Amino acid sequence: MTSRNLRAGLPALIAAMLAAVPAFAQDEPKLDTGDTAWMLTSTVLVLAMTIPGLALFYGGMVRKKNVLATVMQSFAVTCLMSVLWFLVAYSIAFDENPSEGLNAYFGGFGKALFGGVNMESLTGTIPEWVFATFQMTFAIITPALILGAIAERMKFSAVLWFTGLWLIFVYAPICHWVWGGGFLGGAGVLDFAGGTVVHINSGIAALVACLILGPRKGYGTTSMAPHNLTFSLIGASLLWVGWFGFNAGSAAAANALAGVAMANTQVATAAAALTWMFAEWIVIKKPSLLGILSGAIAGLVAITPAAGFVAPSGALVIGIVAGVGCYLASVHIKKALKYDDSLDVFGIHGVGGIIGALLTGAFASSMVNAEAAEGASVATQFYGIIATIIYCAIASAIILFIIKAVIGLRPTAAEEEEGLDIVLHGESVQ
Amino acid sequence: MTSRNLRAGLPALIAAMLAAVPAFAQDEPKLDTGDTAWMLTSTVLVLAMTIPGLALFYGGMVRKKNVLATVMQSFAVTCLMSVLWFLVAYSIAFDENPSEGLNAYFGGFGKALFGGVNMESLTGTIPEWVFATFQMTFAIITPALILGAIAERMKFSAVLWFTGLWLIFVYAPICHWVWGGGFLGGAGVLDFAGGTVVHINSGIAALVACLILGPRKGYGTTSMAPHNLTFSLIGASLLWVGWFGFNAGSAAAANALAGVAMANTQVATAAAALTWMFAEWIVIKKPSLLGILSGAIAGLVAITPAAGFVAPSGALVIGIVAGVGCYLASVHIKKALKYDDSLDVFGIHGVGGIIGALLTGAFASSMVNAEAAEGASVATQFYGIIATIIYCAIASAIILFIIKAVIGLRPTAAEEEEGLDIVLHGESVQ
Amino acid sequence: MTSRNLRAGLPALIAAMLAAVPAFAQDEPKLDTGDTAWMLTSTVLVLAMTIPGLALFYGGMVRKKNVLATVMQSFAVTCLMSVLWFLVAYSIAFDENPSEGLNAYFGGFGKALFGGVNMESLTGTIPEWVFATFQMTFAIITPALILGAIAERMKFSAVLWFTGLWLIFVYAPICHWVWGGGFLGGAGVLDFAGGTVVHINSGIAALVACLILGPRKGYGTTSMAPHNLTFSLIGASLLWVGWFGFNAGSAAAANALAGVAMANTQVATAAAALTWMFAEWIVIKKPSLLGILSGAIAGLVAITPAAGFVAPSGALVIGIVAGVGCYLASVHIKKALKYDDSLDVFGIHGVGGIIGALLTGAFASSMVNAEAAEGASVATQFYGIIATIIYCAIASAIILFIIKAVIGLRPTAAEEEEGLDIVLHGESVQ
Amino acid sequence: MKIVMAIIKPFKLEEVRDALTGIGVHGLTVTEVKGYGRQKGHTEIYRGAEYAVNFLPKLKIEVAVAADLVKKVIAAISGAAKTGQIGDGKIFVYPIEHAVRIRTGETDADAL
Amino acid sequence: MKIVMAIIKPFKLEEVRDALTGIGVHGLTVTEVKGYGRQKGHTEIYRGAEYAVNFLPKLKIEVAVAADLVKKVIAAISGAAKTGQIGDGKIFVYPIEHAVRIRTGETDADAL
Amino acid sequence: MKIVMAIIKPFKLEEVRDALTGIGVHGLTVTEVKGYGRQKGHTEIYRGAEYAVNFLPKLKIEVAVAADLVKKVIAAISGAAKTGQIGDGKIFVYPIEHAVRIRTGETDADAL
Ligand SMILES: Nc1ncnc2c1ncn2[C@@H]1O[C@H](COP(=O)(O)OP(=O)(O)O)[C@@H](O)[C@H]1O
Ligand SMILES: Nc1ncnc2c1ncn2[C@@H]1O[C@H](COP(=O)(O)OP(=O)(O)O)[C@@H](O)[C@H]1O
Ligand SMILES: Nc1ncnc2c1ncn2[C@@H]1O[C@H](COP(=O)(O)OP(=O)(O)O)[C@@H](O)[C@H]1O
Repeated sequence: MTSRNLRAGLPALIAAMLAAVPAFAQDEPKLDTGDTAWMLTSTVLVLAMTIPGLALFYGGMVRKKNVLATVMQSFAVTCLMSVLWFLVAYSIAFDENPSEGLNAYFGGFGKALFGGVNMESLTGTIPEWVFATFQMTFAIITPALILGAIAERMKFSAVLWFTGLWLIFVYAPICHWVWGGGFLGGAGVLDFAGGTVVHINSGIAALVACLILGPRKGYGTTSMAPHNLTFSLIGASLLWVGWFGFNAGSAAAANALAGVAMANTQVATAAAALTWMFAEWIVIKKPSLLGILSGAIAGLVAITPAAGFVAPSGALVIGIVAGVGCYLASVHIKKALKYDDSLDVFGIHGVGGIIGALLTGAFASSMVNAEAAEGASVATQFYGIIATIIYCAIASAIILFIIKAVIGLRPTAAEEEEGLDIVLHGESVQ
Repeated sequence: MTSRNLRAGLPALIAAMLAAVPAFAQDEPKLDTGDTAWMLTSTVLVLAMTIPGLALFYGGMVRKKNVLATVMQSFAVTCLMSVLWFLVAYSIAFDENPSEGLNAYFGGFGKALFGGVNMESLTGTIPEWVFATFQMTFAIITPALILGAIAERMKFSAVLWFTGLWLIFVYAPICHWVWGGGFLGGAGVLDFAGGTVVHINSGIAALVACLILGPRKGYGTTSMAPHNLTFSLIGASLLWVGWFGFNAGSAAAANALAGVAMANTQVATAAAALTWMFAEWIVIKKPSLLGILSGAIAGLVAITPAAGFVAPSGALVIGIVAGVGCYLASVHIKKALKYDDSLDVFGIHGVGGIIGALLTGAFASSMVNAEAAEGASVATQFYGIIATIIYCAIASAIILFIIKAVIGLRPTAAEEEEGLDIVLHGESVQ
Repeated sequence: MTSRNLRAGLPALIAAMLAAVPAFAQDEPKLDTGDTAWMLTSTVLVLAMTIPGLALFYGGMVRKKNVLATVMQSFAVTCLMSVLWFLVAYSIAFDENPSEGLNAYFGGFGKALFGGVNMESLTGTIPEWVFATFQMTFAIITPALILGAIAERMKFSAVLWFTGLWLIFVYAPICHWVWGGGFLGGAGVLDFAGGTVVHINSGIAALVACLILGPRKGYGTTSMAPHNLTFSLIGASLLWVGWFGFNAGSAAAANALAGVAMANTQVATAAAALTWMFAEWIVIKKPSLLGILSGAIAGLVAITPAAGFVAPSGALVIGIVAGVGCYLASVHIKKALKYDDSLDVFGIHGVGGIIGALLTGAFASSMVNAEAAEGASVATQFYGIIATIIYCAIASAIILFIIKAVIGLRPTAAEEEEGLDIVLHGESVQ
Repeated sequence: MKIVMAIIKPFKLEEVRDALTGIGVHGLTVTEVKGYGRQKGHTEIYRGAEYAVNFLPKLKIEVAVAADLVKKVIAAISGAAKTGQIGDGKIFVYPIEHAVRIRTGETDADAL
Repeated sequence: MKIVMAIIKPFKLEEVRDALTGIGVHGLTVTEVKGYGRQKGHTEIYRGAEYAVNFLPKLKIEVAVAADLVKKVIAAISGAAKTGQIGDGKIFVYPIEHAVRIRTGETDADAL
Repeated sequence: MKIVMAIIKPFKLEEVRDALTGIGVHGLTVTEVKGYGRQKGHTEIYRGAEYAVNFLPKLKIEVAVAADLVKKVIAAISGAAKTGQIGDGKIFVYPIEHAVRIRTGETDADAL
């Protein structure tokens, strides 16, 4: 159970650790090879979600002239976040801030450059090396997700500045709030695998970003049909497959909690995918591949905060609600409001994350997870959502406006017309 | 060893469990984190076999106008089977039927909606959550495999009805017969990882389906050359890679049995791939990519029932025989008999499955697996094959004829001409 | 720690085993399910590096008329090496030669056909079946890597003969030298996961091969631009993801050593990718997708020998140096020297491997790995590099000249012009 | 000499080529084109964004022949390419002044 | 009858089609082509190997019309395809001697 | 004014373009086409199903030039595209009546 504390964001991590001391008094924490094996594997799986998973999911949906630029964003963000996480962001997220007051909001710098991590460091029953790298993969995918909203129209240099600053000033702090000993975890907000930290966070930043950048040139008049959904199929499938590292890996152990998280993930995802497909089948008379893929991602997002708290029948309901909700948000509401969230990051990750966070409050069961009993309440969940939305929206906007002022966010209209592959990277697909 | 009972289809599962009680008398069944880690991983691997593995293997082989429809079938079947397995099929396959007489053929309904599965339930040394989800991935790929036979010419609605009904009325019962306590397992039929349950079953259903649907419009006169074998290469590779979850995962533990299953899988697959390639090189003077990929799948299929029963030299022979046998069936016999099994599901899974099941009887070694000694006989294997073929063929045909009568199986000839991507899903690849 | 001896190439494996006896006197070696779970997973990951990883990385970089031939090389080599490893090469690499003198250079034949491996055999804490299959995946990727240098211009029959003979006469012996009890391991050469055995070895063979074959027809005058870097993105990503099996798997256990190897791999790779990208951005004013992908592979290569010996800050430096070094070698030096290493195997694997091997000597830390203290020295590393280069270059050249004399290495100029897909395999991409 | 240029439905190519070789015409050049005309296209919808696809895949066939063969060529193409459904396509004929076979330098009728 | 053949920038297709339907021309055939002219291309560099891409993507439009419509067609295409930037393309007109609608066998003006 | 249209082997494009710029022709349009003629294709076999690929990849080049340049253009293309092997292709010449440069509205010779 201890391992779950690490991620379930119950009291603060620190509190959990202190609390754990008596329990371990006679029984020193020990590395478990089975848990470690699963967490090594989970780390690999979550990395595969971004490269090649997300890269392809997004790459298939853009126009052919932008496919290389799009996949390169995922790849470059993977590299940049890895280095920044090592240098400083891991510390901000998971180190205890020496100032107790500040610790509610921001971690310390003691773990910068993985300081203090050595061959004996354990986090629960796994080496801290593994924990830090596992968490790194979450810090990679979250900023990468945002970029779907601004696909086909952001300068590559701006992408790097934006995601780098966002990791440090938005992701790492919010991660600290929920999982690292900060105030949201302390308030009892439940977030098993990142509904708030990853999905609401990236969804809101995405909405802010696409509003600040403005729509793609020709949006609404010229065809922006996905150039090759076969790539999106590969991407969505790898996201699904890798998500088991995300959700079942968030048990931080190879146990029944990981098992139920896996079962829940499968049931919710399948249900959401079918729901979106049937909704579309009813409305536009044809079930589309893009629709079923989108529904699957919506289900994966929504089950994320709940995976280790609910039973599979709860997961089924979460999946169905997420399927309908994200369908409406991505297709009908976006159309009505006319903003250009190119690949529907807000509609899927933002809305799906909010649905999942709220329903976690509703369906969390102490039969599945003892800590659900104490923490589960829709109101507490709502508090976590609001805090995240407000901070993320403001901070993301500030970062974007600064970049806009200093180096600019978009290529010229002619460059956008010609396509980012050639213009920004000097390459093209034949 | 206990864990193997679960899948090796020796006596009934129930028998195995009863039998196990004394052994565990002093030694209560306990979760093993290493075994659990491997089974979580195996579940992920088998899911990846279908999406994106099988989706791409099939998608690359069809014409460009049908690629999205083809990959969507794999994806939608994954979703539908997941939900149905949770709702009812797991129970039919693995619950003990309260009526002892019926239990030989059909499980009970006690595990519907994963009823009775809780945080303490174990199957062997792993949480039942993991076992149920691992088995779910087998229930996903089996109906998905069938669809290669009717590629490029079946209505999407008919695909959903067919695979859904087939799961409940064909797959789940046959799974129960062999692994769930039914009469074939009781008779000593050896099926380590699904040669009978998965491959013969899907291969026969595929043959029945393609005969009932009839050939594609233009079959034999217009070019139906694969549009992009690069996708098939990705798909076949992921099938191979994921198959370690299938075969070594069927040890239900991280032990030497999993190890030998992995070694056998590698040797048989490589041997079959080379055999098909050289056969083709001799006959048509050129070794083709599609040939070597097909041979690899043939080897994977044939080693499936044998993986945990034979030694690697046996695996080598099984691979070679499967390579020749499936090559002849898919290329020469099909040509002679003129049926249109679009992507050779019968020639590879049906024929490969039968070869593997028979040779398991011939090569099973008690040095590898104690239970092989008691059970191994070509005659018993033959009995299992025949029972499966007869039931599967009849039940599959009935399901298809009902669907044909009620909603029809095929789009119009003009729609087939235009391509299923546009017609059924309103999408296209650029 | 024992498990590391298997791969860390400290004294001879044999020595290690003898040394280990006392340690195990009271404490018989025992299978650990967690370690086994991770090694089963690692085996799967390393296989995925070659198919589909390497196949796609290379396939995307060639011209469209050669893509199927290119991916087929990876696939066929996978099959052929698997069978040869089982038949004889595993034994040459890892069996103790009965002649003590010969054992420094070449293993015995006692493990041919996996002789002597049974259900009780352990290597460290994992079944020998798993160890043998894990090592098989290294024996697969090494010859497959070489083929990037001769892409688009080698006969398929010559590819099979070359890689088959090379496995037996070059790879297996050098593997024995370093990891199997031979003279390089005995001399204290550090090679955690294959910097020397895999990367320097394949890089040198690649250089020799491309010099002997000569440049592609039209090299330097006609466009040989990569036909679809989206495939290369998938390939490079899967190489990265799978490389965790390679590097963290080389701990042969699920422990802190695997954890630090994983963290190092991530940091070095990300640093090298960014370094190459920024170098290119400075020089040619555009950061390219091919550049960042190439940098990532360079980082993966360079950290390979060091992964379990250095701390992450060492990994960061290794990554940066590899990024610059391989960039210069692949882009500027190759251009100056005018040889046609089609996909820069020497520039990345050869040069990256040498950088990594040398810097392992410089950065190895006894805080990370006790054995580093004894063994770490740039001079010893240099000795290992030189021995490998000399033997590999000579033996590879001899093999190639024999094949050239007997069956020829290249298709005719007209065939090369038409494209290998059609000419050699009778297939094409639409 | 004339060039007979025809726009046809893609799946009719083999039949048209057979018809042409049937009347002794052994050379032609084919281009993938998109056609717009009476035959209507379809709509693709991606997450609510509708794109009307008005241009349909067609093949353009160009056959250079001696003037006296034009009638037969038109008849052959028409016969083979006709389905009777809207969108079967058109045939256009225009004159050419020279023809050269690059390999040999032969000109005009000899070049075909 | 004439064929008006125009080389235009790809993103101008919809506007050109609208302009043509605006003057009552409801049929045309489009081909993806690459153009070489005053407009210069770009350079792609892959690991140091530079490839000049001199041929730029363009669309070729072919419209068969009665001779008296040619002026209007030229005006419509010119108007819609013009950006004023280099590379806007060309219009060429050449005569055709026959036209046939394959579906019906109608000829000449009736075939369009 | 004429259009010189040539069908050539794909790998000859750069040489042909160089030859044309050598004689002062700086504009042309290229289309990927498939050709059928004396040069025979190949057979692809997928799991026993044989598909004869009779249409070979070629490039079509269209160059609009003043009438007096036609001879030189033909010579340039012939020279550059010739390998002497079967399948080198053809050159056809046909008249055009008008030419317009869309960007400027210039016509005829000025438009080229
Ligand atoms: N005026 C035209 N000029 C050039 N091509 C045309 C013209 N009209 C039709 N086409 C071509 O002929 C094809 C078929 O024409 P359409 O009007 O759809 O059917 P039909 O010829 O049977 O009446 C179109 O898709 C287009 O490629
Ligand atoms: N002489 C020519 N013959 C055929 N096509 C031409 C010729 N000159 C130009 N083109 C086509 O017209 C396109 C635009 O020409 P270009 O010279 O770049 O710009 P502009 O027409 O604005 O002066 C070219 O890309 C090419 O496709
Ligand atoms: N009558 C024709 N009309 C149009 N194109 C032709 C004709 N004959 C040949 N071609 C084109 O010329 C190409 C070369 O012709 P082919 O007969 O193979 O070789 P060669 O020109 O050397 O005799 C063909 O692939 C085809 O594209």
